Amino acid sequence: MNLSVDLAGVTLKNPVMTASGTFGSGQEYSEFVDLSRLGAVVTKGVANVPWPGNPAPRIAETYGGMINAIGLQNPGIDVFVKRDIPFLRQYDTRIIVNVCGKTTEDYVEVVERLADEPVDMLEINISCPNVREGGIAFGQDTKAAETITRAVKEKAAQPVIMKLSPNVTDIGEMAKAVEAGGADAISLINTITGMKIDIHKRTFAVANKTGGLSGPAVKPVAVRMVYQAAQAVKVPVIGMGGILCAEDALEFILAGASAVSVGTANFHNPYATSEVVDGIRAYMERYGIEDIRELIGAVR
Amino acid sequence: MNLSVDLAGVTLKNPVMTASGTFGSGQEYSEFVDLSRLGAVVTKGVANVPWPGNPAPRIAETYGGMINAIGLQNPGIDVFVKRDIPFLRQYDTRIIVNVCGKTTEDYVEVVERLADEPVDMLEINISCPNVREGGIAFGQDTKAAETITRAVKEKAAQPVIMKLSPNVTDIGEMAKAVEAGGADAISLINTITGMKIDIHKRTFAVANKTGGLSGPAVKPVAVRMVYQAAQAVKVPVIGMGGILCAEDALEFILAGASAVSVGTANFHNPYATSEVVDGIRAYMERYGIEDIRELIGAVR
Amino acid sequence: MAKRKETARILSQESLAPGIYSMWIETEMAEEAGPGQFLSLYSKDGSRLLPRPISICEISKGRIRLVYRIAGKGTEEFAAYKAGDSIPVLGPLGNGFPLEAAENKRAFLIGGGIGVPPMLELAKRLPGEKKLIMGYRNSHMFLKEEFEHEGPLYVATEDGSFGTSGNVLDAIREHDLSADVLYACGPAPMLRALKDYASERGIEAWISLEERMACGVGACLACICQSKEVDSHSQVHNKRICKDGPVFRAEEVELR
Amino acid sequence: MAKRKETARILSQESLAPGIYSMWIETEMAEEAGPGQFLSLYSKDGSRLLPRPISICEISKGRIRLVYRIAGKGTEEFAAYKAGDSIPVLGPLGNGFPLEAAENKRAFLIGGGIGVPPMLELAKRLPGEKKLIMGYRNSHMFLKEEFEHEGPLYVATEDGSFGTSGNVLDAIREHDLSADVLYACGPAPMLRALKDYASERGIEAWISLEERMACGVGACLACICQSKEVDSHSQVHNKRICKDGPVFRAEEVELR
Ligand SMILES: Cc1cc2nc3c(=O)[nH]c(=O)nc-3n(C[C@H](O)[C@H](O)[C@H](O)COP(=O)(O)OP(=O)(O)OC[C@H]3O[C@@H](n4cnc5c(N)ncnc54)[C@H](O)[C@@H]3O)c2cc1C
Ligand SMILES: Cc1cc2nc3c(=O)[nH]c(=O)nc-3n(C[C@H](O)[C@H](O)[C@H](O)COP(=O)(O)OP(=O)(O)OC[C@H]3O[C@@H](n4cnc5c(N)ncnc54)[C@H](O)[C@@H]3O)c2cc1C
Ligand SMILES: Cc1cc2nc3c(=O)[nH]c(=O)nc-3n(C[C@H](O)[C@H](O)[C@H](O)COP(=O)(O)O)c2cc1C
Ligand SMILES: Cc1cc2nc3c(=O)[nH]c(=O)nc-3n(C[C@H](O)[C@H](O)[C@H](O)COP(=O)(O)O)c2cc1C
Ligand code: FES
Ligand code: FES
Repeated sequence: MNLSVDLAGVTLKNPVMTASGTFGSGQEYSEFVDLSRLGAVVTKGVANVPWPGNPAPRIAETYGGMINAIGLQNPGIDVFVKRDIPFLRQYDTRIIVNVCGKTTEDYVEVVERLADEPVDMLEINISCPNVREGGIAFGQDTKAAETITRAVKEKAAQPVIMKLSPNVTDIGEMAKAVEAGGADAISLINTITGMKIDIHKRTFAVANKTGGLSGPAVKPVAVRMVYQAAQAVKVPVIGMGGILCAEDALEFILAGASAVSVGTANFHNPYATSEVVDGIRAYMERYGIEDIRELIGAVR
Repeated sequence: MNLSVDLAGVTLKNPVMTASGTFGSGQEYSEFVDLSRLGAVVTKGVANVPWPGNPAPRIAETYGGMINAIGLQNPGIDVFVKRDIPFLRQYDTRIIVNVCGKTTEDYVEVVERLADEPVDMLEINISCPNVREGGIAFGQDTKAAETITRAVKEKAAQPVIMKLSPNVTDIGEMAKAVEAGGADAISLINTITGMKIDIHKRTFAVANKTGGLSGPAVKPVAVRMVYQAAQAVKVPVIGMGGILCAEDALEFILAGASAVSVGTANFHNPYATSEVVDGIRAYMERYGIEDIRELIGAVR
Repeated sequence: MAKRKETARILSQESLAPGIYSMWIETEMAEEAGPGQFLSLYSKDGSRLLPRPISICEISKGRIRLVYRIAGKGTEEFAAYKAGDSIPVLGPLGNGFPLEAAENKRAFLIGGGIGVPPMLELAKRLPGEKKLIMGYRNSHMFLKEEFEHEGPLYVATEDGSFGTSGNVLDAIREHDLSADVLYACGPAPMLRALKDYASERGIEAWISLEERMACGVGACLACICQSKEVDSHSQVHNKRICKDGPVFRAEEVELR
Repeated sequence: MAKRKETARILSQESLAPGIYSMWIETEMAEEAGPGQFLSLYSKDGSRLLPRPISICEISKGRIRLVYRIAGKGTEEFAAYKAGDSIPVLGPLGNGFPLEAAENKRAFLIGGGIGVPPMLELAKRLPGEKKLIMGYRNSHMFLKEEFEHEGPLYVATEDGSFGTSGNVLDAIREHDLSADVLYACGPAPMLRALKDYASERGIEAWISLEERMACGVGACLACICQSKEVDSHSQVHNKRICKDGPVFRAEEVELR
């Protein structure tokens, strides 16, 4: 039985990855899951310099999900390269570095810095709803998205995944724009901008007022967008948004995702990533599917 | 203690209304709830002629919500005027008629037909994701939204509520557009386009492939959009999306909604609308709030 | 027949066959409900908001029996409940089987698979001559003994392990049975076949349909089936299974 | 100290005061856990996905005691569980109170409100001279008897119904108490006041902080507090309460 998938020339042993920002650089969850079981570890977003992120409270639980406004706290590329890449190299898994920035130059600086590092792919986050400058501004405008994709691709030594925002009218157009800019793959969805109000304190539940909604609550929106993106472009699509279990992951794969990321589910169940791998295998056995690639985009 | 609110000159005894399409024309739920307890009944969308709607299955349950693709089945304005308005006139509540159409002319025809009828307000649905023509096309483009608002306003005898789609990049711009077109009020959110896949049958869970996501899962998105719309315009905003209980309704009110609609919750609890009224009153008592208007938009 | 939502007490819960459960609940709806009507059961897990429609299998004073198959997470949750637990229910819903249609007539009561249970209360209430024809997948013939008390029972099993090998129509043919009116509940292919059978023979046929439901009371227009005539509610060709049905005259509806 | 998620059995559940509950659970985590660490409890209702962090109140062979206040829907669900029920828990989490800091020193153990419980296991484990100072809102002084066994206990109540009228610092002043090191858990204003008190007197202070958590293991960066020094994880001034804490040297952190 074959579970391996190909993402822009990079082979993953299975289609299950971690969603950026929910899994650190793997260290914390390595106490629960053997990282070598995963198709890839996608790291927390890293910028050219350390970012402090937003004030607390940074998260709030919502019905079937959560909102977060972490604000991309990260140690900067120098510490990341020295500490996190060597840690991940201990495992037999693919390393995908999620990159964030405020300006095109910020992104490019990180990408250049990673050119000689043993990382397999880059995921460019142009869709974080929680930082004022940069991020989502690139992800809500087709021209800006295409331009930054091109700028990153020019300097990137590894295949580039562009991570799209669901906070747009037409996801197909956004997918086409980054494909036109040269993206090797597309991942979606990042979080949906949301808000929670504490009716007793009469204030916003997270200090940043708005935050990004994630978790199973958003899954139908994510599956729809993955389907639309997969219909719109030829490059592989990585699906995420609310995957709790293998059944959820299979919805994305059937809708057209070549791989999936597990995010918020880790907080609910630290074994989630590994259980999704097992569950996909069990499903394939049950239905006599020899190759996972038979399932990718099988529902049209 | 005052619970009454003013919507474009129409006084509602309390801010609790029903969400279009979830409550029929009130008849079915009148077995559970005294309609005279509600601020208003908003009817299922009605068009100039009967619409058959979409094939079944039309709905699917999702985590903390549901998707629907009813496709605006309705008996057409003639039967509606003869049967549903007289039924609702038996109760001491406001009547808000939700209007749908495929072309501007369709909408205008219904609006004109209602000019002499005893209805209090019109809610114009330019945001249904489940019909191919019309509907959402108006709701995803600022110019089209402004134009249809103007066309409807020209013929409308009653105050006009424009119902917006959440499937847009910038809800504030959409709100401004319909305000510029003359809208007397704005309501949001309609459903978010979503998809569910049946992994065992390997097919779409609803026949229409996509459907509209509603229920508590979407509440954080809805509260955020209501907040943004209320910040963007001066006309009153009616909030909805995932309200199960009074606490949920109060989130919308604190975010800037002058009234709220209860939709999917009716399916979970047929007494929901009435319980929301009671719960708002209990909250006001607990915190010594004399007038509900003190709460509208109190969190900024 | 006022509908209501209430929290009912579970009086008993037992497994009748692999994946098939029988639950008696205590509810005043028993006084008003009839065969062919259904109740909608709510999950207590907030991730599942919509109620699950389950047909009434049996009614006795102040109690209703529901027999159901584990089909997914909701029914799995119900099956884990024990006597003494509570369960939120909405009902009584739908129209039910018309008893008067069988007056002075010979009736077939036909159930297939998880369509077997609603036939039990119907069998108990229907006076006159009736033949009970039940189709099962295999030898797990749940409710068989109960049916034997109510009239002559003909069983078909798909795997041929008991009675007629095949489906309910095979049993009718094998035993050369005939009737003037038939009542049926079961999978769509069975209902389609019975509709044809009845129309060929000019038999009046009443069938109980299924569709996914949200409100269960006729408000949301989720649960439609296509009807031959323009329907009174929406003036199109869609009947609401929850409110206009679930029981329809077979000629009234188009079966997909 | 391997962290894990497991389904623990509830051994007992009782109410100690209005809205305050005590639950003993059976878990092997008891072998590894120490005072000041916490467990994260999961709701069984799928609408609530994030775990609820609850400090360890007491540890005995194979069992851990959790004392918690009903603060919302999650803790309300926990309070409804009975002995014999199961509950999913993640742990042991966080760093805990450093016992060695009190070696040959006189220690204050200070708890305020729902910050009282974690002081119990600390009191049991800390050798040497210690004074226990607990602040309650009113005469519902949960765990008071347990503390009396562990050392001299000084109580303050906000409503003056018992002991010192006021807060824990009022009790310290009233009894003219002194110490070389203090451990504290309680509401932010209390911790702020204790930080000032300790720094004025040059006392070493260890305080346990709270923030909303998602992962509980240091991966998501939700639960930060501002630290004086650049932190080693993110090279900014944010420590992760779940992983670098919840117990910090008071000077290390900025209290809002
Ligand atoms: C009028 C009527 C009477 C019924 N009577 C019985 C009965 O007596 N015994 C019995 O075992 N089953 C009966 N069913 C089918 C039963 O409702 C479904 O098996 C049940 O809803 C499945 O829920 P689940 O959570 O286990 O499955 P899931 O697949 O997890 O359910 C997901 C959603 O789909 C809906 N759904 C799934 N299958 C069906 C179905 N076949 N029909 C309608 N909705 C469905 C559920 O209600 C829920 O909203 C009846 C259905 C209808 C419409
Ligand atoms: C390290 C630590 C130890 C704690 N120890 C205890 C204890 O021993 N006893 C006790 O009663 N309480 C303790 N708390 C507080 C406890 O976690 C909250 O009261 C609880 O999470 C509330 O959950 P809820 O569902 O009832 O409330 P809700 O308000 O419905 O919870 C909604 C969300 O907010 C979070 N949340 C709400 N209040 C707090 C809070 N004060 N701190 C962190 N997250 C919160 C919840 O975890 C949940 O994700 C501790 C908190 C932390 C961080
Ligand atoms: C706490 C948290 C932090 C996140 N941080 C990042 C990030 O740094 N970069 C990024 O591209 N996405 C980030 N995301 C988005 C996730 O990677 C993912 O796209 C989203 O949460 C949807 O998946 P899920 O529902 O499985 O969590 C974050 C999400 C959460 C919940
Ligand atoms: C079954 C169903 C039918 C709906 N039909 C309509 C409709 O006819 N016109 C309309 O404007 N909105 C319609 N809506 C959208 C609701 O009015 C509401 O905007 C949305 O469901 C969000 O609210 P909720 O989460 O409380 O349901 C429908 C929603 C549902 C679930
Ligand atoms: S389920 Fe709503 S109309 Fe039948
Ligand atoms: S809760 Fe995730 S880092 Fe602390």
